[in-house]
Amino acid sequence: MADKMLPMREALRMALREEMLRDERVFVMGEEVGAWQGTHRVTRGLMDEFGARRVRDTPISEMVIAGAAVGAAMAGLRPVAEMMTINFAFLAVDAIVNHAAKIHYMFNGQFRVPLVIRAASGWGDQATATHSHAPEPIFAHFPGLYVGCPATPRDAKGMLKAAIRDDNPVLFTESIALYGKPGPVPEDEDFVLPIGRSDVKREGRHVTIVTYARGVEWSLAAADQLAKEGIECEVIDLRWLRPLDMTLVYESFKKTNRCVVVEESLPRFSFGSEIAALIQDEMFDYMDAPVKRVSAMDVPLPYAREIELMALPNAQKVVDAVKEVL
Amino acid sequence: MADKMLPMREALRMALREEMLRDERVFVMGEEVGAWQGTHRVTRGLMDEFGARRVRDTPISEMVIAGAAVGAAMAGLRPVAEMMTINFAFLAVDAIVNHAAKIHYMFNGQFRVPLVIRAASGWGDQATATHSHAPEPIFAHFPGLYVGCPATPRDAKGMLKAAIRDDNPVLFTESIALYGKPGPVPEDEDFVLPIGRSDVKREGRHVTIVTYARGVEWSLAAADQLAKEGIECEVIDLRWLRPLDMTLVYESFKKTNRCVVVEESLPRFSFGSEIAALIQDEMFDYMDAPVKRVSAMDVPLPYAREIELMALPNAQKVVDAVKEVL
Amino acid sequence: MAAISRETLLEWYRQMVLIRQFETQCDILYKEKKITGVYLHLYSGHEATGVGAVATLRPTDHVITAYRDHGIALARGMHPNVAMAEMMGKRTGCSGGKGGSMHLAQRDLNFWGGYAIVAGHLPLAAGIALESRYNGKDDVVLCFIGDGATNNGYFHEALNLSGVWDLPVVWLIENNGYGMGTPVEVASAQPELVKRAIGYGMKEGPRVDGQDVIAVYEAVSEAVDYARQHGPVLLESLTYRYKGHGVSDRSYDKMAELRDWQQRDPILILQRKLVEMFPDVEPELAQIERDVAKVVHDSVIFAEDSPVPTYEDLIRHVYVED
Amino acid sequence: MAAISRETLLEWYRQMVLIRQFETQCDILYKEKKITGVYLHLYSGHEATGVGAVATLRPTDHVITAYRDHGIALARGMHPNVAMAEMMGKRTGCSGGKGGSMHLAQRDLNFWGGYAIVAGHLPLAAGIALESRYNGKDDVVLCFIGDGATNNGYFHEALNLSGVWDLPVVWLIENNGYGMGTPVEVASAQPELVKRAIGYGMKEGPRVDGQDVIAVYEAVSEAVDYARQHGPVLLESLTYRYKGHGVSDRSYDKMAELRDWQQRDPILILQRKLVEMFPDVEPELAQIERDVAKVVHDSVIFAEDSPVPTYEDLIRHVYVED
Ligand SMILES: Cc1ncc(C[n+]2csc(CCOP(=O)(O)OP(=O)(O)O)c2C)c(N)n1
Ligand SMILES: Cc1ncc(C[n+]2csc(CCOP(=O)(O)OP(=O)(O)O)c2C)c(N)n1
Ligand SMILES: [Mg+2]
Ligand SMILES: [Mg+2]
Repeated sequence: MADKMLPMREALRMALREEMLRDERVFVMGEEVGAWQGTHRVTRGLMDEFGARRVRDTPISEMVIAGAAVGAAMAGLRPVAEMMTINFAFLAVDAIVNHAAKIHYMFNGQFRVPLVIRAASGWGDQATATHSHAPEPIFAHFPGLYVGCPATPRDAKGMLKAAIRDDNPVLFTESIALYGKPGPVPEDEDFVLPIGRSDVKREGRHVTIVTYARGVEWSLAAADQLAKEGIECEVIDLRWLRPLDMTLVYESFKKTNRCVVVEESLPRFSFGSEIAALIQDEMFDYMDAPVKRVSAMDVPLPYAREIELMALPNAQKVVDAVKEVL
Repeated sequence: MADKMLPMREALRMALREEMLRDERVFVMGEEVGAWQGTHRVTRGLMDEFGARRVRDTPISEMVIAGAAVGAAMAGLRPVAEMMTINFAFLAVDAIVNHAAKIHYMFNGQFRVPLVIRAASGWGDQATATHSHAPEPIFAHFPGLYVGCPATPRDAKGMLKAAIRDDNPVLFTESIALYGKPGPVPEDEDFVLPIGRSDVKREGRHVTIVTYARGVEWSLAAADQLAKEGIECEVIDLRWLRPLDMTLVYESFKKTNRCVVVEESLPRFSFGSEIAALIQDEMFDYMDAPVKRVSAMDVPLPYAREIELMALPNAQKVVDAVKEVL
Repeated sequence: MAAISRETLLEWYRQMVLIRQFETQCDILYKEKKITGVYLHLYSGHEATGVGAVATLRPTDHVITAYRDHGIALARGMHPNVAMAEMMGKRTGCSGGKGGSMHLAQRDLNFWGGYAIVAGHLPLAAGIALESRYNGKDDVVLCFIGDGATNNGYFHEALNLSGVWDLPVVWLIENNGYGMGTPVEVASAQPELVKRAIGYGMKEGPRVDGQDVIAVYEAVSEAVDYARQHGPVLLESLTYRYKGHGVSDRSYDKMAELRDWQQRDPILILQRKLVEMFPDVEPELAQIERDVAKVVHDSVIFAEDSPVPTYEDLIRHVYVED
Repeated sequence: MAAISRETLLEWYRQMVLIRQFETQCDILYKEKKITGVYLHLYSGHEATGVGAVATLRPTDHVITAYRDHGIALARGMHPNVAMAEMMGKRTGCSGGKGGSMHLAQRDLNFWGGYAIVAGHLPLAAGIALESRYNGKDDVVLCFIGDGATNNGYFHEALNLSGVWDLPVVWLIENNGYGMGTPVEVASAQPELVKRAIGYGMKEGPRVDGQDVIAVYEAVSEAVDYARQHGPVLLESLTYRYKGHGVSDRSYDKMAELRDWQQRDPILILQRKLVEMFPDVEPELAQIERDVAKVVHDSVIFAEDSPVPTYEDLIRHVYVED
């Protein structure tokens, strides 16, 4: 089957729709997913097609959206619960990290929690401090959960389908800034990208850039720019923060001996921290320079566009970091 | 004034009591802090002494315990809100990271949030999966918050007093395992240990051990053991995860060129990650070996004592890690 | 209830017209991309609730609300210049351009701000009220709540705490029929929201006609008096958002419903009442409208002429600096 | 309500005696340090509530509760051996020794477990009930709730959702007067907890005498029937915890109160009723007690003789492995 050019939101919608057609146990729930057609339009049309039984609008009750989805999953359904934005998942942390992530273990495997929690993530567009987080690493701290974060429409489809078909709870975040960006998407209904598989998004031999989600965009733009100066970056998209697949990173690092980590999130106790820590441990003998990190600035995000942009990572900051490690 | 030998819980109680005597705006609130005398007895006797106005028992409502404390702090009081255990703070994440931490910034300094949220932290004693976390790094991810974690009764007193006197919101965690451990505590009512100051808990020249809270105990025990073999460890207690004061660590590392990070928390996207990432970046030219991390195992914590102990860090694991970097 | 003076009614009229014109102006500025970002929630339609409720307060009382906050800020006395400058993310804005439309606040008016996390400000209201009780003051907190927000855990915990601690809070639900696209009946198992007071052993205020500023004023006055002396009250104002949820609103296709509500426009209702009570008032009303137009126009000029925040602003106020 | 047979009543008697003896044994084992850890919350005093409520269910119905779960597990039919083994953290325990006292569960009994986060299981109950509705079944979820848990945001959100979605849940508050050391009146602004049903437009069940297993059975039966056909019900059982909150309990100095409640001991009440109804029943009751003693004794032997979990167990089940 051919590929189709689609923005990421449509790739996600395709995945949801295909999985709902394929498996009657799959259903969607969350704030504004139905009649309103989804805050980010990912669930557009699904209520018309599948009805109110399988596309369920909820009250503004994040604790019970996550918690009821856990219960439904334990009982044999396969909920895809939407958090609207990941910021509101801060109200559901207990349900996610203490219930979704632990029930399989705590009861010695008696229950399974085949649950996907989808949430729009990231910042930009002046959403301001409380509405501007990319806290995937925070959730990925907790064993028992998978955390997936696609960077392209193709990955979005394949990864979301894998998440829905998997028997473990998955937190699946979608970069708001990427929803509208188009890319080729396989129409194949069995196009599934296995959980925990990272991906080389660009080959290169001078520096390894490790990133995920929106960071891939900045990294590729930086790599393009650097290529003009003869610097070839290898861009590795981890795709999943849990399970964390470092194989491609290590392979790449053995050849480049240099690494920059790019993330949309805050810098401390974060994604870049873990990647840098792993590399210095596993790749010590290959290191020609310290691993550099490009993150958002360590501030709550302000409203005014001019200063918001200063706080955010971008391609230029990646370029600068690459030059630092060369 | 002389020091007094006191367990950490008494040192904390002394700090609370002194600050309540000193400043009428300081009050205590939380589950079981009053009539029940505090789940961990830190607030024992305070209700008798200060009455129900200043020692306030709350319902089991973590969201509003944290949130109402934020409001009271904005209005000029100085609440010390207890979370009983940090696990229940997972229900208050939004109030802590989106309100306590951001209000000063978001409104451009119009409001201050002189708030302390105290919580017992850590695992052991078969508290099981949902009740066994040391997630300080998760909270320290967020700018706007201070995060303090004392390792000794003396530090506990001085740090808690600093937290109460400070005009910023502080998450203050107390290792459950340390509550009963005695140590010298200054009786001086103005004994205050400034926020964000780390401390050398033992001097040494072969390896730098970076840790905080309960990790100090394991690290010192390991250092004792290693000293017998002629290996001298420098143990640095960071005390605060925010602000993070790495000065002493870097000084030490320049002399030892080797580092082990010890934490009670889970290993991924955690404390050790950030410390290792910083060291490899700032101290690259001084590194003789990769930074090694000693953490809890990457599993939810089980009930049965035998396997729970396997999952936890301990002095022996620190010893082993030190030997790896030598 | 004592009769409300002509002067007072005209002041309310002024405030309501100010809010309406301010919001209309914001809508235009957003289309012109002078106000930017993804969020802008207009108060048009709600004017009688904000103005009538805030009018019951003393300056020492407190006001707090959610992100639909412009109207309440103005009713509490915020100067339109600093409100508009905040809308445009300017340094002269009430929150220095760092808060934006959802985070207007002014400390010296005891206006504690708008908050973007649904129901996240309710515990804050309880805490502010606690300070009043703690220090033996009789100040009251007026806390605005969206209908959608009443289904959040924060609502439950905050109202219950205010009940057990007898906190002086007037919990005022602005029931505009929807939380984003979700009708009240779809979101709330008890659609008569004020009935939830029973679950907190709390005084249940009326469901007041939120289009009638006098009715709102009277109901909230009673609630404020009660809160000042005793403890919390829950009441509900029935109103409607003319401009849908926010600028991102897409599915707002309830034109018939909107027309029905506009028949009962709060400004129109007060205007009719004023003309009825004071047959000579019309020129004054016209003058108010002109004055307000000028004020709003000036606020745009002020905001446009104001500087944007700098890198220094970006890194300031993460922590208190003294 | 049809008369309850002698056989049924004796079975309830057996269950209640089993729970009491099991808990008493746990208390002893804790003192002997054979059960370890920081948490052990005994069900003694609550027997009539657990047994009477669970007795109303079909095997296909569902049960879920908080950490005070031993009695409910046994009432649902868990074998005392696997319950006791779990208490001791043994591999043969119902949760493989990984859950402990607060996390008993048995999938094949539709006993969905005990949960240690106060009120954290309420959304799970809603979700399990959703599966029943979703698949057109008529299975009901019986969800036990502590009085203290009713003040948590989870309670509000879960009950409201069950209301808007008509989920077949019987929300049963076990009101034992306290959450740890805090009396209901201190924690709940509405101390008549069942009144909170109004806030969710929900059927309000009675406040039933939780010491009387028959009264509990009848009230819960009615609620279960209603839930099966229509939707959620909230009801309340008034009872008492003989052993205080848990083993960490320190301030349990309410001896007079305890004695009062023990006058109305649930086992005693049923015993009296049985003797009244069936004058020849006493030898049978004595036999039950002896049988139960043996069962409990055997469970201790079983648990003691069982192996502890291994490193393999420690690392298994973090994720599903097929
Ligand atoms: C905790 C949380 N969940 C979801 C949202 C997204 N959201 C913003 S406004 C809104 C609707 C709120 O409706 P209501 O309380 O009735 O207020 P109204 O907009 O009608 O004034 C939602 C769901 C949010 N901001 N915070
Ligand atoms: C969210 C949360 N907060 C606090 C606690 C600590 N805690 C454990 S049990 C308990 C009291 C619960 O009381 P209640 O719901 O009445 O149940 P009971 O113990 O009386 O059966 C508390 C506060 C917890 N486990 N979870
Ligand atoms: Mg609304
Ligand atoms: Mg209780």
